[in-house]
Amino acid sequence: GGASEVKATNDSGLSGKVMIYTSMYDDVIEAIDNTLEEVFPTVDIEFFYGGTGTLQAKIAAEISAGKLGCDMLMVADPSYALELKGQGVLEPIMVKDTGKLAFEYDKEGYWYPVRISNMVLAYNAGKYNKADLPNSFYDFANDKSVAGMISMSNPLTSGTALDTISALKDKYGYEYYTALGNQKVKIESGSVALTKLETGECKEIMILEESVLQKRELDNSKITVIYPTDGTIVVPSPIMSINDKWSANKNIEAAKAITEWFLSEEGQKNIVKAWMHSVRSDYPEPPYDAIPTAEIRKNTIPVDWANTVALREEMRTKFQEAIAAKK
Amino acid sequence: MRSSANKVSNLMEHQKWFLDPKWIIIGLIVSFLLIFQVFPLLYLVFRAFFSTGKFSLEAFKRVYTYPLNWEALTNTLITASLSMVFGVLIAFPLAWLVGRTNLYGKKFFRTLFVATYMVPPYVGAMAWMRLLNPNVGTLNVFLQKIFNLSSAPFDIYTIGGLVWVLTGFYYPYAFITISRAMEKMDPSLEEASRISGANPLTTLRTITLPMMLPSIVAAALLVFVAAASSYGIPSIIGLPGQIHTVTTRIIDFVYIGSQEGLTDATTLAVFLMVIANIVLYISTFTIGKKQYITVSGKSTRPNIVDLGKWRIPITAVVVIFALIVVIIPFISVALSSITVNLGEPLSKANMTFRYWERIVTRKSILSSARNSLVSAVLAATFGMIISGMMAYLLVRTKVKGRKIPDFMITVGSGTPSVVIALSLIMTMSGKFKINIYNTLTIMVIAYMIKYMMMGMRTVVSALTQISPSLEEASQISGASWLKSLKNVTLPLIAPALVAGWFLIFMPCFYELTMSTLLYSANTKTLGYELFTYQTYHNQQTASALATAILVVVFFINWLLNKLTDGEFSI
Amino acid sequence: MSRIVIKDVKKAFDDVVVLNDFNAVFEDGEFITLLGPSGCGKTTMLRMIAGFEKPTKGEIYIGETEVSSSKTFVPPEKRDIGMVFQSYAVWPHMTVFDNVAYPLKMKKMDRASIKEDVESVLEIVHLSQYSERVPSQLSGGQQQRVALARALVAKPQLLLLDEPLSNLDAKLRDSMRFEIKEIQKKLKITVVYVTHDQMEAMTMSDRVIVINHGDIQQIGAPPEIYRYPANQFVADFVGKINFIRAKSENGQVTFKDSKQSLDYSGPVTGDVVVGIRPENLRFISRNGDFLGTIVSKFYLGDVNDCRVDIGGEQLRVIAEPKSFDTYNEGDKIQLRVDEFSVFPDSGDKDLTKILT
Amino acid sequence: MSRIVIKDVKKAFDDVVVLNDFNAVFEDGEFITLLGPSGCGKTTMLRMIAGFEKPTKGEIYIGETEVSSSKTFVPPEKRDIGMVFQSYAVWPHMTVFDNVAYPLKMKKMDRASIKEDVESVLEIVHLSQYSERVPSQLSGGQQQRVALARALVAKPQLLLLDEPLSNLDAKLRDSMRFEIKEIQKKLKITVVYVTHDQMEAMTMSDRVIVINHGDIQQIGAPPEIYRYPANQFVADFVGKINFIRAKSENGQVTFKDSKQSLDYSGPVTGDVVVGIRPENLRFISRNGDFLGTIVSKFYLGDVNDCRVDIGGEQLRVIAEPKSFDTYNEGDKIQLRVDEFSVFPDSGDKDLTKILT
Ligand SMILES: Nc1ncnc2c1ncn2[C@@H]1O[C@H](COP(=O)(O)OP(=O)(O)OP(=O)(O)O)[C@@H](O)[C@H]1O
Ligand SMILES: Nc1ncnc2c1ncn2[C@@H]1O[C@H](COP(=O)(O)OP(=O)(O)OP(=O)(O)O)[C@@H](O)[C@H]1O
Ligand SMILES: [Mg+2]
Ligand SMILES: [Mg+2]
Repeated sequence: GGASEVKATNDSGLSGKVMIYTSMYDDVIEAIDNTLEEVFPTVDIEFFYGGTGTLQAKIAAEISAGKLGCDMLMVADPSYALELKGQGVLEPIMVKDTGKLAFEYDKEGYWYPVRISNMVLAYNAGKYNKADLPNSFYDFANDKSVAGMISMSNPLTSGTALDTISALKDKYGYEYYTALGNQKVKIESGSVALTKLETGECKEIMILEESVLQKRELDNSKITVIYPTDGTIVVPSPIMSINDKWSANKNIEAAKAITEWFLSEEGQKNIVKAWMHSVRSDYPEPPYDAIPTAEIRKNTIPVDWANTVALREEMRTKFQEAIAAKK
Repeated sequence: MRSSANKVSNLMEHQKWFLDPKWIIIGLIVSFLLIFQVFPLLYLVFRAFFSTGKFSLEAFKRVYTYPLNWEALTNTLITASLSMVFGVLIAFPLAWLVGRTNLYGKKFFRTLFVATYMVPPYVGAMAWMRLLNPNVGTLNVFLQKIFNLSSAPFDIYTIGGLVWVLTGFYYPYAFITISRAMEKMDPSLEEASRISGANPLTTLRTITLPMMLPSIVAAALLVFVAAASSYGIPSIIGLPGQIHTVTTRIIDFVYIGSQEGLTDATTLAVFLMVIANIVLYISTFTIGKKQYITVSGKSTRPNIVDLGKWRIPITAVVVIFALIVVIIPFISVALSSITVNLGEPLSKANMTFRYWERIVTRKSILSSARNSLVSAVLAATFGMIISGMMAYLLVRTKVKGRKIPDFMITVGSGTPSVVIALSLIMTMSGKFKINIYNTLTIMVIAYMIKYMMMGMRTVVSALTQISPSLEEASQISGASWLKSLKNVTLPLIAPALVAGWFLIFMPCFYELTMSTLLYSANTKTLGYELFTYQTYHNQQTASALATAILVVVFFINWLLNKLTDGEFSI
Repeated sequence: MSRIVIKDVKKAFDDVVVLNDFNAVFEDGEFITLLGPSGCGKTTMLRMIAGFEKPTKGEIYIGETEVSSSKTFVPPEKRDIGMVFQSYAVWPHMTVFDNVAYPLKMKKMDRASIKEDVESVLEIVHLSQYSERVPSQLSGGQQQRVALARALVAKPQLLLLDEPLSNLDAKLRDSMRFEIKEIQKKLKITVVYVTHDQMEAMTMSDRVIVINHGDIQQIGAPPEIYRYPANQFVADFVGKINFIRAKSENGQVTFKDSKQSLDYSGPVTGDVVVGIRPENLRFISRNGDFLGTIVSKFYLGDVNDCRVDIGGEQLRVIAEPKSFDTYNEGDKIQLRVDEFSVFPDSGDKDLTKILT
Repeated sequence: MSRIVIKDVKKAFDDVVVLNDFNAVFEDGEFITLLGPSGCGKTTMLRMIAGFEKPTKGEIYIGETEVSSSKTFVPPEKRDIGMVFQSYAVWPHMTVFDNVAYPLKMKKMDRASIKEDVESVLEIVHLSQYSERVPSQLSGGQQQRVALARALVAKPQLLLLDEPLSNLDAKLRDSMRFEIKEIQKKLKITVVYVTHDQMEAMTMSDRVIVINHGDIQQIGAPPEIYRYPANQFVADFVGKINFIRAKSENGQVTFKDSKQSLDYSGPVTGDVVVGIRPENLRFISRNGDFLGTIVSKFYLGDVNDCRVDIGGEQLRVIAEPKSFDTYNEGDKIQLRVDEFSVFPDSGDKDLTKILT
């Protein structure tokens, strides 16, 4: 399979350093890093972990300084990839079996999806009944019984949250923001929201599936995912390589090999271990406690990536005003 | 005293014609500040004005006409001012009780009252959130039960709640600064008041308080700037209730991750810098000529105020205060570090030490701790050296432009961490011949820029208390300026130096925002670890780490206290 | 009422005993001076009366009230005392006016009377023109006068003055002494005064308490102390004196070295020390008590000071300039002794050793 | 070399002029005393010599070096000066020993010699047993002696002493004076001394500079200043004096009120003030210059002080006790004047007014 192919590439004399900025959890990276060391013993691969916002800020600052500190990126969503592509910092890489990719990718090779995050709803099964709670994004914003006790991430700082409000706007219009505002939704980071769910301060939250899954597996948490009846919002996260003009180590060969590896079955196995879904159609295994990827894909709310970039400011502003107005 | 300071300074002016080590050192320090602080920040501000390539106020217009930003500005001013007022109102009497009276358990309280300073604010904020949220806050529920209330008595997600938490976390700045000054005061000045018929309280109000004014103003400044530029607390306490502050808005802009976002963030950050300096200006203006010498050339006997029959009641009040502000949130943090499910009460089944296990088994934690220790120690030490020199320049000389370093240092503190980090990335990664990106150096510098003011202000207020005649006596004994500084001035302000060092060290030790932007594979810090746990959707591990830090710092402090007889501890 | 009773008071700092078995009664309206070498415990005593220091043992009464004892303690502000601190303790953050006005403000007097009183006391200490200055703009003596004015202004029942005039010139000191005495007499207040200046102690006090090493040596009116010192220390400390070792027997004291002798029929016999004040020695043309040679002559302004060798012992003689204008160093002269004291010889080697 | 030249020095704080046109030369090895009322500018002068204060105008030279002027400035630590500050400036964080050892440490002396020197100077100031104490455990006078010891220990070329003995008792003061003089003579150093004590000024100084209101009034050796004061201020300030308004004409001065007169052939004529020191008045049995009545008699320890009315004017007479043991208040007596000075009458109402 793919793994042996990669090994072959490796034997063809890769070397040097590769620095990868990623928003994947440190623990996950540690595992992946160990595997990579075996796969590419001659390449010195380093990860820099940061939240999406932190990384984007760091990258922006580095671009303004004239040089990036990395060679590859595994962060944010396709809209961010589109943006970077536009700024001319990415290197096109043609990978071999793109046919196996179940998700959209850049045909010129500037970015490929490498992991799938799903925006879902979650509640505390130890405290509430699923039946008593909203089961759709729509109800989440309109069911008064949870008013004041719901929470979501900040679209200003989180890429996936922005994608979510973009998708929901396309589906329900800007009224959806007003509805959220009326519900007195709390805007906070995922970790805080999860804690609130545990303590019962919140009844239901809008959150990435992987956060819940991880908590369930590691902490035996009773927090449970609700796949919204009006569709899950699926956010593929891209893998990108930086071109020689901007990259830290000018190691395109290695970057290419690493990209191949991540997209391979072997690489995807590691992604799934990190509670995210695989991008390959031939690797259907879902993460711990999740429903199969295909199941999810049956009912999704699509995100228009180009539009998300284009209307970013407008959506953020509208969202903020809607939320702030109903303090 | 002003006049004496002038006296000294007059001659300083003329000494500069000699190749005096003083001017070399001061020159070095000023150039350091210019290169590593002024230039990056200026560059950032410059970018804000030239966002489109040529000079424009476009960004300013955009940022400052947006109503939400205005709301954030007012919120910041309100919360920072209130925290400042309450912080000083709490810190002053506590400092007095601990420093000048026979309160029971003084030494213990002295350490306890700075404890909140030893945990990262965001961890503490989480604790308060769990205690006082209007839905299921533990304390709220408890009070509801006891007093049979129909609804929760407190809502933490309000301006009031924000001020409460900010005050709880930043009053130690004031406490440390004021208590250090208080302990040095000549007691005969208070005795003169007692004998004039003033009771201890009146004496406190009319003599001690005004004489402590430089320290109080310094303390207020620290609390204000710290509260106004803090991010952790407003983001956790303020945002859920839609209370935006300038810092949360700046972070919003920054994390947009675009060039425009950066510009907007800087543009907004300019406000904080300006505000910090207005406060500095007002404070130096109000105390102006009032620099009171309370350590004179004649030594008087140290004396403490006997609280008499009030001793027990006052101790009781202090205990209650400590319980509410320090103990309860700490216990809450400590307990959550061993709770599996934070939604359930702590029971045997719901208890675990695996979060502790995680922090002690995790590979990188030791090296991160070492990195944090090294960078915090370096930042605190260099920070104090610079603060000390600059404070001397400010208080004891009349050199033209001596206020500029003070101004620069204040700008640094008033700037949100994230902006400092970004400005350093932009300017210190080779574009301008200096490349210290991805080194520990850049972290140390970032920490210094952000926290140096804590040291500077503490030293300035301490220095104004020392009679210049003590330094003159050293000079006339044949000691050069540097030696006088080392042998006389520094030992006399040693408590303030220690306090200042600690005030810089502690926040650097668990610094989060800048660290997460500036760390590299080899320079991970504790702040980075905390950040990971925080976003790792696991408050418990963060709590465990915070508790561990607290315990270690407490232990070291206790040890130093024992070893140095209280000279080198907080 | 400000009769002060000090009963069995002892004061120790840790294990350093500073005052020992202090017993004294200061009568109402009395002017008491504490006199003693530097470090003997004067300031400590004042501070105990004021209530800044608690006695390690013993009791202090002011009027009928027990103010300090193991059981009770009245805080300083309730004792109605005015005090000048040895270190002045003027408040650096207040103008001269405000410093002086402070005790009156504490009494809640109205502004107009405060102004009036402060101005009049500033007049007394010659600081009127400095009332708006802050202490850092004043000279040492000016600061001391601020401290004095502050102690006087509230007309307290009891005044404690710790070397209040040490930094003033003779003229001012004269004038301040006069004012303090005036105030004391007019208000009939009790004053406890610490000074190193014997002239001050002698002219101002009703009674002087001589202290050494924390022990009371003698309590008495000034002439009593000067003329009839209780022991050698007092004799030495209060004014100048010549000590000569002698033997007292058969109604005579005979000097050990010079063998010259004086008639003496007092009670002290055996090995003694004879004390003669320099001004009780006179040059006389004939029938002198001793014969001697002038060793040195020293001009002191209003008096002359000279040393005379009487054959082994040197004596200091102070006299008005005229009386020995005619004599020169080396001249033989006769001396007449007007008054002398006899003390048992304690065996101390150096009879004029300074004790601190 | 420590000849000090002060040339046209003026000092003002903002617009308060404190010293004016100060011109003086202190010769090498000379003992100079600055004498003047509180606030006249003595401390300011010392601070300028030390280099803590810059003259507003004028130059100061130490030896051949111009140390302070508009062009050059030598910092204090390079001037080789020992100084006692009026406020002591002892370092609260150092023991007595360390305080005193400090100047020696700055000279990089070896430990053993430092110990030796410090111990010997502590012996001199009688503080040996306190060497391990910190200043807050010392009495005021003890702290002052620490300051003195610190100034003396390094044997500087120039000593500036600002009331170094003000808080010491008479015995100690005597002994300290003696030691300072000894050191000065032995090392031939220049000493500039500030004191309020005229006795001190008179006995110790080679020359005295009398200052008032920032202006030099007179420079001269002590007897010169005492006996031939340059003006009424000096006469008044240095020692006690009786001033009597008189008319000077025809070889006589005639007192305005009592009409008694003295022979005078000096240069001052017209309205004058006659100054007579109390000790220049003597009781005499006959052929006195004046007739008078004893108004009061005052016991001062070693002398008596009494006031005599000569028919309009009151004169103060100081004499050894014996000389008027026989006279009582109210007695008529005759007075002889031994010496007097005559000054032009400046028209001041109160002739003994205190200037500050
Ligand atoms: N900063 C200042 N501003 C204005 N006037 C000042 C200042 N410092 C001192 N003075 C004044 O200068 C004068 C001289 O002060 P200085 O200390 O030299 O006096 P002094 O002769 O030493 O007096 P004393 O004997 O009382 O110590 C005083 O009248 C004082 O009030
Ligand atoms: N905290 C202390 N510990 C030990 N000894 C002390 C302490 N404070 C004062 N003393 C000693 O107590 C003695 C008395 O001090 P006090 O100040 O009463 O002396 P004083 O008579 O006022 O002397 P002076 O005339 O020099 O002011 C001194 O010998 C001093 O060294
Ligand atoms: Mg004393
Ligand atoms: Mg002076």
